[in-house]
Amino acid sequence: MGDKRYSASELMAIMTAKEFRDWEVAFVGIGIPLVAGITAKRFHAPNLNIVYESGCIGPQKYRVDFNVGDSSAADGALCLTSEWRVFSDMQCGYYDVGVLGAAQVDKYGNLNTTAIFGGQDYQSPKVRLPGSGGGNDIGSNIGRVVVMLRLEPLRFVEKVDYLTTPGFLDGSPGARKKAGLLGSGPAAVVTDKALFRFDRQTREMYLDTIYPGVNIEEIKALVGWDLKIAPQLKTAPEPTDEELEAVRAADPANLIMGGAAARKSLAGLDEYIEITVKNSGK
Amino acid sequence: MGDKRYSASELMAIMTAKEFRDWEVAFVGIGIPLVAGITAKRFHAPNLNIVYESGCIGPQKYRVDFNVGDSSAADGALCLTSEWRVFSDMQCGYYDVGVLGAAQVDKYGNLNTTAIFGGQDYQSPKVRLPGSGGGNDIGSNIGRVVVMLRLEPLRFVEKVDYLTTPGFLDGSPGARKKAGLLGSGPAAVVTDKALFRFDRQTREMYLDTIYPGVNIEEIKALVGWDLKIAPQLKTAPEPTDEELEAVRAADPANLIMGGAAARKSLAGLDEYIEITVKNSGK
Amino acid sequence: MTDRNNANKQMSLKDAVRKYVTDGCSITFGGFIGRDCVAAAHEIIRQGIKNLTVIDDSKTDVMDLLVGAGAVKRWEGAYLGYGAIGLAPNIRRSVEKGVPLKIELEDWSNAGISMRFLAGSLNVPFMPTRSMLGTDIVKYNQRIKLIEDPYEGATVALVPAAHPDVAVIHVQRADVMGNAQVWGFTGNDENKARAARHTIITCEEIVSTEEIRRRGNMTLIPFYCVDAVVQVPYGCHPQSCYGYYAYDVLFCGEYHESAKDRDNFLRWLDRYVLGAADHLAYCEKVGWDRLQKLMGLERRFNRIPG
Amino acid sequence: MTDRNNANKQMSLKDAVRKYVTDGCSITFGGFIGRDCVAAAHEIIRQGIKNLTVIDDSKTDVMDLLVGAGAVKRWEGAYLGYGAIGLAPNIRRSVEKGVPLKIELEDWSNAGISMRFLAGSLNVPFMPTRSMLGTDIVKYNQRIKLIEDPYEGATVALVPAAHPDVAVIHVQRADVMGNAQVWGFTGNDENKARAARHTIITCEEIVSTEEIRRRGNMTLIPFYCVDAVVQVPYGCHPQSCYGYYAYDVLFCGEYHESAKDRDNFLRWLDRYVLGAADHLAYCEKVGWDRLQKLMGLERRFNRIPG
Repeated sequence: MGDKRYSASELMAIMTAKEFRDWEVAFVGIGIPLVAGITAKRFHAPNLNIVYESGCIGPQKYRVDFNVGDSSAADGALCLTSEWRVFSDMQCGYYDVGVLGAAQVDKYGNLNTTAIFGGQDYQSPKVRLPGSGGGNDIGSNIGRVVVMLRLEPLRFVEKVDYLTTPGFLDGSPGARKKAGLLGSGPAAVVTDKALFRFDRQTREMYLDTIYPGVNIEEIKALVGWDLKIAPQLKTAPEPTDEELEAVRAADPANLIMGGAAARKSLAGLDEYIEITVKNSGK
Repeated sequence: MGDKRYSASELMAIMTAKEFRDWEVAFVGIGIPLVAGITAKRFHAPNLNIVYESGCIGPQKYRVDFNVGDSSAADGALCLTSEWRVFSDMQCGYYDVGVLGAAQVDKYGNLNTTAIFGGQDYQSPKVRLPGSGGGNDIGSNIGRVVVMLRLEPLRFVEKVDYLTTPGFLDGSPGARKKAGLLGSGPAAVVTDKALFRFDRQTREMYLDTIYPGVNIEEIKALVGWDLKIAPQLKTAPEPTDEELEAVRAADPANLIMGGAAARKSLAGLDEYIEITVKNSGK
Repeated sequence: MTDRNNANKQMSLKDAVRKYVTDGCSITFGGFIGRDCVAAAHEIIRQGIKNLTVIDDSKTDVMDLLVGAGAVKRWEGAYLGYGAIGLAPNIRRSVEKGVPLKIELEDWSNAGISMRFLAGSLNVPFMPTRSMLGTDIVKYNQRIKLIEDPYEGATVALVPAAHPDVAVIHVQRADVMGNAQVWGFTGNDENKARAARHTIITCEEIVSTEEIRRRGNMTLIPFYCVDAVVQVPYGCHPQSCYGYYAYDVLFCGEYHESAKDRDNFLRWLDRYVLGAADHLAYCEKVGWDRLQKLMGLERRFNRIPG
Repeated sequence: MTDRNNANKQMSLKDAVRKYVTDGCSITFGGFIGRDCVAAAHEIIRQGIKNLTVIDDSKTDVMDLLVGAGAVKRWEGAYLGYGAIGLAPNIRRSVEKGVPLKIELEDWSNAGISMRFLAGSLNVPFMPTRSMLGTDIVKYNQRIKLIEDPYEGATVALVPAAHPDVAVIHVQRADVMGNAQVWGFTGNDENKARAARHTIITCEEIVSTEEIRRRGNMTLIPFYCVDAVVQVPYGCHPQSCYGYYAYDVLFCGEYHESAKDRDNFLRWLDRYVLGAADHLAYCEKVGWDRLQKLMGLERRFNRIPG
């Protein structure tokens, strides 16, 4: 990862892009998941349709979205409708794949996006996070869920402080079904160092694919339980120039990948508009 | 009623029109109730807005509707939406007044539009009627309900064969509330011979207004219970020429009021189109 | 659940009906007396499909035809009347006399059955409603359950989700991918398309996907709810189609007169349905000039942009 | 319930907020991060209204401002984050440190709270949902009830209807009668307008009722759900308004940077809200040229017809 050809965020976007299939309908949050979706459309999934929780179905991606309700999320959409309708369509099983971020994940793929207690409690936590948003709903109802988060200390934990979004719950056989959940649970956890999947029997997360230049011990040290390794551990290929180009084209002002630093490096609104219009082809 | 100045249907439409107030929202079925609504708009309720169960709110009435889903029901509407939404808006209490037809009514204003058993039963009745349609919902949820039907033998009965639409149920105190119903029940029953209302205490239907040229005995003979008479029985005024003109303008080809006979008297589609266009001012 | 999404779901009416409407299946139709799926009902009759369970709100015209043709076993619905025209002759004959065969009835109110489609479209097992309480609808229909609201204690009714095997919905415009746009009232169509296991869209016009994207707010039913797209111009006649053609009250009146007598009805059916190879032949029999006049009438009042 | 319908519900933002948004009331806002009611939130802060209960889905920008200004007592909602920008600084300060005061939290998922608005709009006491099962959302939120579906036996969650005292909803176009038309996504707005006891519509443009009638299908909220109509151009800035102006990501980023520090936030609030007499003064401070540029950007992508 010391390689300066690409950033951690870019690598995560590229690895996530590979989880989409052509003609799928994807429920994708804002930020890197969206960049992954746009990247997939450039390669193996040109007919991927993206749905936003604000009520936008199948937009044309001329510009980047900064939030799910950005008017850009509606650009040239096939259908513009309501939030409650797209969540209900999710509950009907119309969406094939969902992508989710999280602050914490546990070994059964349960996610926390609500609060880091830090010895305190729900009403007064150490860190208040955004809450479920649509995350719980995606984890509850979508067939296949891809989780994206950085592999950093205290993020991969034995038990999440607050279980916002269901993975395989306590990992017991049929736990999701018993709880009344419809989706089949998390399919992959994409990080900046490796990709994890879940054992079909034990429902435990294991190391499936390691990224170039990363070693297993480095990963194990960051995971809060005794991590199992796939019998045939895969190594991810280096991102190609074409992939990196596609990821960067999907975020031309670097405001998604680059964050506050990128915002500050822009000369101002005029430059932002110029970049946006130029890249959109409009 | 032997007076040839107006028909029974015309008189019913004019009497019903008086039940609407300006700026009310009225949930009105097709046929004579609609003619009544249009007539009211010409006089004391110019800002009456009509809602159809197909999902049309506040149309401009250029042409007559033959059913609730006739595209004419949508002409220049303020809002075009769904059936389930307008029924839900009804359940919210947004509609002030509803107008209903029926085959049978009982002394507590309960209506039957489902079946005349005639000694037989629900699955094999003597006469199968249309069923509830939106009638039950209007009777359940709208603040003020006006019922329209002809005062004919076997229509005003002690107990309806099948209770499709709730009036005051068994007439006991708070019967509607106990059942879970929201609306306040029927306010008037408009017929071709008289207008009936309901006692606030006993919830029993009584004779409120008699039409010109009709006598009480004639009415009592057609009602299947011992009908009470208002202490101050009113007599309806004769319809004015203006009222009759308005009613007829609302049904220019006479296809609502005149039925099959009027259809047959038309030369054909061309004449119907000509009358419709001419009357619409379009 | 719909079949896998793909670039082109267009097929002929014959093929769509053959593929999705099978003997003994349950079915619902879009529209609300206006925008009815008349052409699809004719094709179902032509293919001799039987034992249908029709789950619907107010769909008299289509139902009277299907019942008269002996295609229906059971009805779950709210209304079977002809508005200003009268009662439904074939339905009366079936229920009162068992001719040509007796249909089972399950009565709901329009709001009640609407909530069944809403529940189906949300994939929840039931919906609460304040309709039908205190009446014989509840007495004769055991699937309406009265419960005490666990939050505030009043009585409410529960109605179960409807999940018909197939929904047929006629719209003004659709693309071959399956995005369906509707102008005018929308009935329960958005919910029926989602509640059903398979959805056939019939439409006046096929438009490009680019055209769909110009007015995304008009897409009532997105592609992923749709299995088949069929172009059937004048597919609602004699009913109206908002922005396309007006209600043919005289044709409808003539049908109603014919249908009062069983033999006359069968003659009507022979002439317009069984004796017409397809919807094009039906239009021919109705008369293209007549259809054009109905279009001219409608467009004086309602025009769809673009 | 809305006030009595009449021909003209137009009023100033000041009057509408004064009349319907009172100390201690519960409130919800339309939009979904885009089409947010920013101008109305500013006016609520200017009028010094306190102890609000905000019932909402994902309304970070408005919430972070209101919480930072000390206007909120309690939140029932789903999401309080800044999308790609980060966490919500004022909300974190309130929840973690009680600055300026501690808000009570009740967490829901977006689908869960959406169903609360749907139930409210239908005037039914609850809605079933398959979200939130098996999680700590249910553990900490006692108002979610798990029941066994009486039809098929699986576990489902019930959520109670939301009935906020007031809903404020920003739309593109409305007439003075109260018919509100929305382009782009619609969030939960149609349901919020109905679930609330009173509804204030703010809009970019007032149009004639004739103009409304030309596109009845675009009327998301009919007049009878509406108490007040207020024209507030650029009322969503720095959020986007589909067809009118794009998201001002840089302005929003600057707010976010300021809000990380309490004193800087208070200076921001003084400059843009308390130091601005009304929304016109806010626009002046933001700069009309900036707003025009955002409009120019949006209209390259989305144009509303007519």
